[in-house]
Amino acid sequence: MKLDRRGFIQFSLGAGAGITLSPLPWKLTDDFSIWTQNWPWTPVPRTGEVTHVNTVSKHCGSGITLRKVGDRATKIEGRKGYPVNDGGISIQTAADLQLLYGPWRVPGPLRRVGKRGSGHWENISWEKAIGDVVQKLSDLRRKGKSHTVACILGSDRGTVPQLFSRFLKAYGSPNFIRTASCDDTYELAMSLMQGAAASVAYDLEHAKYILSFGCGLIEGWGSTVRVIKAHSIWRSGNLKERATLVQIEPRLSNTAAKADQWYPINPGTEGALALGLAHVIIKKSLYHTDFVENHTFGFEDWTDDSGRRHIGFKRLVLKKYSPNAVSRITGLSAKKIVRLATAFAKADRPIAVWGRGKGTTSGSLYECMAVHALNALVGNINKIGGVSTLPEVATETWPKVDQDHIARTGSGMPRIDGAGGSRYPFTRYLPERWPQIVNGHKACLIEALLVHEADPYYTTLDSAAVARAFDRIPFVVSFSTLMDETAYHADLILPNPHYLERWEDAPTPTGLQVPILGLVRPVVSPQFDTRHAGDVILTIAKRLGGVVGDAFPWEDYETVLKETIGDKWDTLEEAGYIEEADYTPPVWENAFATASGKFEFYITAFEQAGMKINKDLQCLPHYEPAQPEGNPATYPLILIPVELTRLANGAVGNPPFCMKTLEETELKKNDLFIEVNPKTAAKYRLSEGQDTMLETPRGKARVLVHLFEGIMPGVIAIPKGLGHTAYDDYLAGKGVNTNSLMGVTEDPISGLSATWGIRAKLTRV
Amino acid sequence: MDSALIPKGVKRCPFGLFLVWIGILQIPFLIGVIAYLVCWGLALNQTYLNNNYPFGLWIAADLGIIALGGGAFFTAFLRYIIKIDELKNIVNFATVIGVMCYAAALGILAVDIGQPLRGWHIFWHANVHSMLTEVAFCISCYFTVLLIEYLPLVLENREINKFGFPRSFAHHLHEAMPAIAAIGVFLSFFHQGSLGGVPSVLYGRPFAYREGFLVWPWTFFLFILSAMACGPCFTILITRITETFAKKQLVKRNVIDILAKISGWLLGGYLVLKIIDTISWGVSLAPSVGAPAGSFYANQPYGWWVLITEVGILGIIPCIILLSTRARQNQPLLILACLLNCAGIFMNRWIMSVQTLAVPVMSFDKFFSYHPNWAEWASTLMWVWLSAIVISISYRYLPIFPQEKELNPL
Amino acid sequence: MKEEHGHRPGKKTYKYGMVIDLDKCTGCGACMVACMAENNISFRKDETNKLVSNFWMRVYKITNGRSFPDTDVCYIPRPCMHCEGHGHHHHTPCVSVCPACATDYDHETGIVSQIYTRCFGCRYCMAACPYHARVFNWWDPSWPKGMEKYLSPDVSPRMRGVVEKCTFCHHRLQRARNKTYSEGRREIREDEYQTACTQACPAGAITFGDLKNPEHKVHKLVEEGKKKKIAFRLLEKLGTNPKVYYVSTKDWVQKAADVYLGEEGKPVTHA
Amino acid sequence: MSTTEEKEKTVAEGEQETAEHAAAPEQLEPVTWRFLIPIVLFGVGFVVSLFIGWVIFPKIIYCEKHQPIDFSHSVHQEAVDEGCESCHFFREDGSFSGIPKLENCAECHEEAMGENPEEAKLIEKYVEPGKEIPWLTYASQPDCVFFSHAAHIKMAELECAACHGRIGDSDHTRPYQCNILTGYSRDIWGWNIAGMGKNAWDWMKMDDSARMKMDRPARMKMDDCGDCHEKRGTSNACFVCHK
Repeated sequence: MKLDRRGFIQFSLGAGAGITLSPLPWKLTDDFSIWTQNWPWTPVPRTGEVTHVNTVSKHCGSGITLRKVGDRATKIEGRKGYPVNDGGISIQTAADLQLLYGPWRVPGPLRRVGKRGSGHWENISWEKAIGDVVQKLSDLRRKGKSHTVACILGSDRGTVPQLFSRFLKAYGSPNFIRTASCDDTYELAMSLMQGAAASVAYDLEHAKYILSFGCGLIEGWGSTVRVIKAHSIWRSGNLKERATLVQIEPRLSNTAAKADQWYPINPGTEGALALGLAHVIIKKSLYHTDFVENHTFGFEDWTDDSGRRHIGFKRLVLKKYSPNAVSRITGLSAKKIVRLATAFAKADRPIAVWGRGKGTTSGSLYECMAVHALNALVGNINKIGGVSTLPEVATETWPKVDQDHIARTGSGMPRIDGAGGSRYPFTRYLPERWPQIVNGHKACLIEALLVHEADPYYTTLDSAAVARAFDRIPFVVSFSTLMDETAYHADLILPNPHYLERWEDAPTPTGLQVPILGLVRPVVSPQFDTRHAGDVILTIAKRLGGVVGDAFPWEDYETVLKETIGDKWDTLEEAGYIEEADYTPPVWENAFATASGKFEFYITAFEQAGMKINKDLQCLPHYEPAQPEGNPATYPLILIPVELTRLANGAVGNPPFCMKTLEETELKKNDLFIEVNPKTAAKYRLSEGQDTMLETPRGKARVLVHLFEGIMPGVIAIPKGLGHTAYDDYLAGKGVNTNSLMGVTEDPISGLSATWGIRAKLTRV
Repeated sequence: MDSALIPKGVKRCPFGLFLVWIGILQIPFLIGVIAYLVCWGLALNQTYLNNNYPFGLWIAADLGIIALGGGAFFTAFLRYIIKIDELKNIVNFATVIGVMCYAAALGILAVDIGQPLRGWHIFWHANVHSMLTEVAFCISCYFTVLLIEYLPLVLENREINKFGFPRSFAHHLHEAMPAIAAIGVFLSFFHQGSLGGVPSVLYGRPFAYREGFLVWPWTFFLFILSAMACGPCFTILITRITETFAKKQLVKRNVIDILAKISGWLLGGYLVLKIIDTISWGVSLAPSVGAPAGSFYANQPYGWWVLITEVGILGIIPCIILLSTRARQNQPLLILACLLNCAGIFMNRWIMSVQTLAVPVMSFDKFFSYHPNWAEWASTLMWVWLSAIVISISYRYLPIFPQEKELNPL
Repeated sequence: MKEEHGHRPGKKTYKYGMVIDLDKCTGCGACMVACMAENNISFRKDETNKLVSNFWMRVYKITNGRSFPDTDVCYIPRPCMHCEGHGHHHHTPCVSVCPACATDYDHETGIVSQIYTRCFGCRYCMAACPYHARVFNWWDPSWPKGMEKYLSPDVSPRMRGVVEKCTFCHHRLQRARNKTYSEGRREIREDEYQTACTQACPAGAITFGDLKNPEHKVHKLVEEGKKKKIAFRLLEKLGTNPKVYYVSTKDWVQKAADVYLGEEGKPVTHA
Repeated sequence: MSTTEEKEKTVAEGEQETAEHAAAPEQLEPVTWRFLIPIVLFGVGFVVSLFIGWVIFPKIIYCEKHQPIDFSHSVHQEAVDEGCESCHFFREDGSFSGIPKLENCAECHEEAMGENPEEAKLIEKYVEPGKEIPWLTYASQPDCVFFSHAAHIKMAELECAACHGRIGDSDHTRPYQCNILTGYSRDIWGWNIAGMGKNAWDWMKMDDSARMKMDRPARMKMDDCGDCHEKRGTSNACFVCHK
């Protein structure tokens, strides 16, 4: 026995010695070490050949360079030398690959099964999907209800939107709707005051004194990168050379923070301030005499052919908008108003810019005109560092549509949003108005709705009304690339490829003074079973046949694009863009296509359009207090929706990376923060991070309080872009959609939404 | 039924009762085990640690425990090197306590690091400039030393001692003990100091940063001293607790008194230096980085009270008690002093690790408060329960208290 | 200590650094996203707790602490400072403390590295860094289905339980080296090595290059900024000796750079 | 216990033991072989474990795979004129293409050029269906490693064979061995299971020409890179080889 024990010990000693002298323990240790350093569940990205391809971002019209490894896109970078952004990139575009590869893509044609909005879909073939649409549309057309078909798009510029509007024309419906933006008002203002049929363009790069009426220049007004680059120009050179940025806004936004002077004024009184400044400028006769005397109409009082006296802009302003009067409205001291006006008028290359926030809301026409009048006073129209109309690179025009009877009658019918009618003859689209009208009628006004590159279900004011309106539309088709709210509540989704997977033209970005045509081209192989919206429209038209089919002589979208660009195509395809750098806006002599042939302070077009004008006032830029909805007694505070640079609030949801960059004072778990001035907070016994119920006449929501000295007492700010219900829980269910708290305040003259805020109350919960 | 294992001539509670007692200790212990598994399995997001507080309860506890465990090396030092013979009556127990403290320290580190399986990189790819490396090496070495010191006690168990080999081995170990103790003492002096260095080399953290002597910041020496000051108190404390549970006296009061007295003197010395250190920091170092000392105590819960409590209530008061013979003789007061002293050390270690990180350094840094969550508490306290179990078993089966027979004749 | 590595006489060395113009920075956040996209940085459904979320480049929003309407806000982008650690013991704060040599200061480039497979997550380096430039992987990084497709092979994805930080896009330096070497050059041109954030910044507020090279923009900007007294570094007084400079004409911002109590004894605060 | 006791014990045990071995009559000179027992036992244990450690263990820790196609480098070497770089070329950006893609092969092998069955396999299994060949990369490093061929070939002007051995002259693809624990190619650890020997540290001392004679590649662990960098006075900062 004992021997065995000893024997065993001796044996194991030997074994031990042997093992130690063998590689086993040492190698195992090493392998174990390696094993603990590379866990199998940590992804190892595949390597491959690196290539760079150029295209254009659909978000901000910036040129981008895609870095590819093999067939995978691994990074989006700003394209060096591209006229809009020269290497810079906007935060949303930088994160776009997350949308390209993300689980929020619509994988292929989907047909709704079960209740609408229940999120139950069946995959169907493109054949079937398009079949459904054609079926529906041909039925309607046969029944003579073609005018009950509507399209909602994010833009009306470029070939694809043009295909949609052409389709409606040939099919027989007037209802092409563009989602809201400051362009709505600007196009109107420009056409009325300058007789131009385009939106505005600002030569920000050369401006030296920028007076911004609530423009979120830094937040992403117009083309994000381009404006930020302009800002850097203002900040370059020695302190004397630097340009001055003045921000007028009740809240310390990014733009206000970057501004040299920030003048917080009562929200919604921008128009009054503009006129107040005009008063000072005129009174001190600091205005550009040459321009005002020779190239404007309605500055001085005048008599019309019938001998009736009309008051001019000068008298109106001098009479009604003295610094003291304006000071009472805006809350800005008369002294400051005078100082500001003088600085602005005396500055070399001053410019007054308008368009609240990122310019995603329309706003009051008179306010816009009042601000534009300032530009006229300093005579910077069509000048370097001044204002001009948005120029486009000329492209081939398409053959005229020859409509048949149905088409003619159909497109002759009144629009469902009431735009262009007797009441609002100059307004082209009323994107915020159609839901009320649809809800207001017993009859079903929209039988079929096609939505492309827009998310009206999410972005339209007064979400409750919008939801109801959608419920009353029997057939909703979405062309969305991503599963956004509208797609989620559609009956059929015909997914468009992501812009990195498709061809398209990118016209001059909003607000740019140089004509630029960018080329969006497929740089990634299609990730899903998608089809280009342009091709889908062509197919639908052809399948409908008749005049509708004849209106589309091209066999596919690429042909449309090539033929539209025409002989410029080769240059465009080769360079990726066309820039007419030497373009200069027309000189004053032939700049204005108004009745008077001049810049009109007094709008003559109204009477010509047969609008009932009982007072001169209606034809002149003036201030009409737009009281926010709600009773001050029950709703003591004023809620203003604000737009954040890092939070996309348009048709495309915020990608995860951008969500990650939100401050901890903007979002906490699933609750958003509203900004409240400590004084206001003290009044309502609210503390930082307080759980609060925010209530407006239109709705209520649970929010958290963030005490911020940068917001005017009595005013509270809520960020736009949250409260998504579709997409994915990287975005959905976080915060509230401001549109669910807001109503529509109609601008009396344009019918557009002039909503800038709403009354609200806060109660602790 | 386990009477055969129980040392000759001493009385122990019935085996059943003993089992119940161990059983009770098992419950919190197992909760701790669960906490460990959770942290290892689901990663450290299961704690309240974050990027502002990379160190939390765990590191603070580590520093504290090692200081308390200092009793082992210091008693050994007095017993074997200074040759204070009475201390042989408590040195065994001090060793047992030391073993558990160091086991806990290592065990806690094992859950604190993000990739425990790579923990050995600290030895394999050691960076000699890092205080942590120094600590890791010394702790693990000293832990082995403690085990060696503990081993003879185990071998002296009645049953084991029957075998020839263990007996002789234990015998030889006893002879070697002074040498071993010497090594242990050397190691301890070092790592107790290095622990002081851990926060104080962080010159990005002006609250903890200290200049010093050669490569060692002043806190290096403060930590050694404080460990020597509180170690004995902790030994006394545990001894008295054991006595309470054992319902009998195990160590003669004079032995305890010696420890208490020494501890008192050291604590006094420590406090003097600590106060000098704090003042010099307050008048020179803090202002030199542009921040008045006050700004470091501007955020609750880390206000001035922290400093007052640490130095005053938990420092000076126990010091006075321990130094005055009459107060020291008064048992309740002695216990109180020991309690305060140990608490003081723990607080000091928490301040040096956690408050150091709590104090915002960049002017626009937000202050965030930190408190440990259940997983951190459970996993840390687990070692208390485990220690209780080990001590109970050791006390029951091993001849730890030489004076027990004499004090409690059967 | 790895610090001494590459510290060889007679070898051309660089000192890469950054100048960030806070007058130009608009706080748009493009740098943060560009950085995340470039460096395979993970993200989770809820990223609102900034204490556990993973930023290499973080833009701080700070206010001057004055009340309405005198409030002012400034944005401070904060990459890793790649401290030279002058003054005290000539050690980069975080490098000297790492017990496993998982991070080092490359004397040839001035870049502080971080080796994820060596790091075992003791977080001592995070405690050492006063800029919060180092972040810990509290979770195992994971990407929604399909999204691994955009991961770049140039940056190794991290695992749970390790520390990571801005590397000045070191892989871009490697890329540049590849190019120069294959063209038989040794010198890397200024434009060949630029970080992702520098490239992305729409404001052109970030300038990157070799601080030692008088030809490089960064060098000029620093000189000029020092002359005008508008250039500064964060926590200058600690002697960490960062290689990221800031430029601002705003007085309160310059003050905020150091441990300082602002107007009315109120500290400038994180808005 | 004293040592004398020990001896007595041993003897006692010895006797007892022989008693059990009843078949032994010559009890007179018992000591002659008994002292061998411990040595023998020790030896047995020693040998057995050596065998396990050196022979069996390597078989277990590495599994063997074969390349999809038995490729002959030597044949191709003759066919091309730019040596290795004809197929393993540098891209414009200085990055290294590594193992050729199918398209490279297809350039010549659109149709069969000879009767070789392997070529036939290539064409009908990969070229025709246009399926990439799943080559097993002998020298692939962990993801945390950054290796620049440009730096080593273009700048340091090392021969391919300096690290890859004479693979260029091989007529057949050798079996690929994969570590079951780490999943890495055996070439990383080196073919000497002890991680030593000719292919490991020796190769550092060899001049390039000698190194090129090696039929098997050199060991490719971090230390090897480190040594070579040290030797050539190249930086050994972490980020030189890590990403």
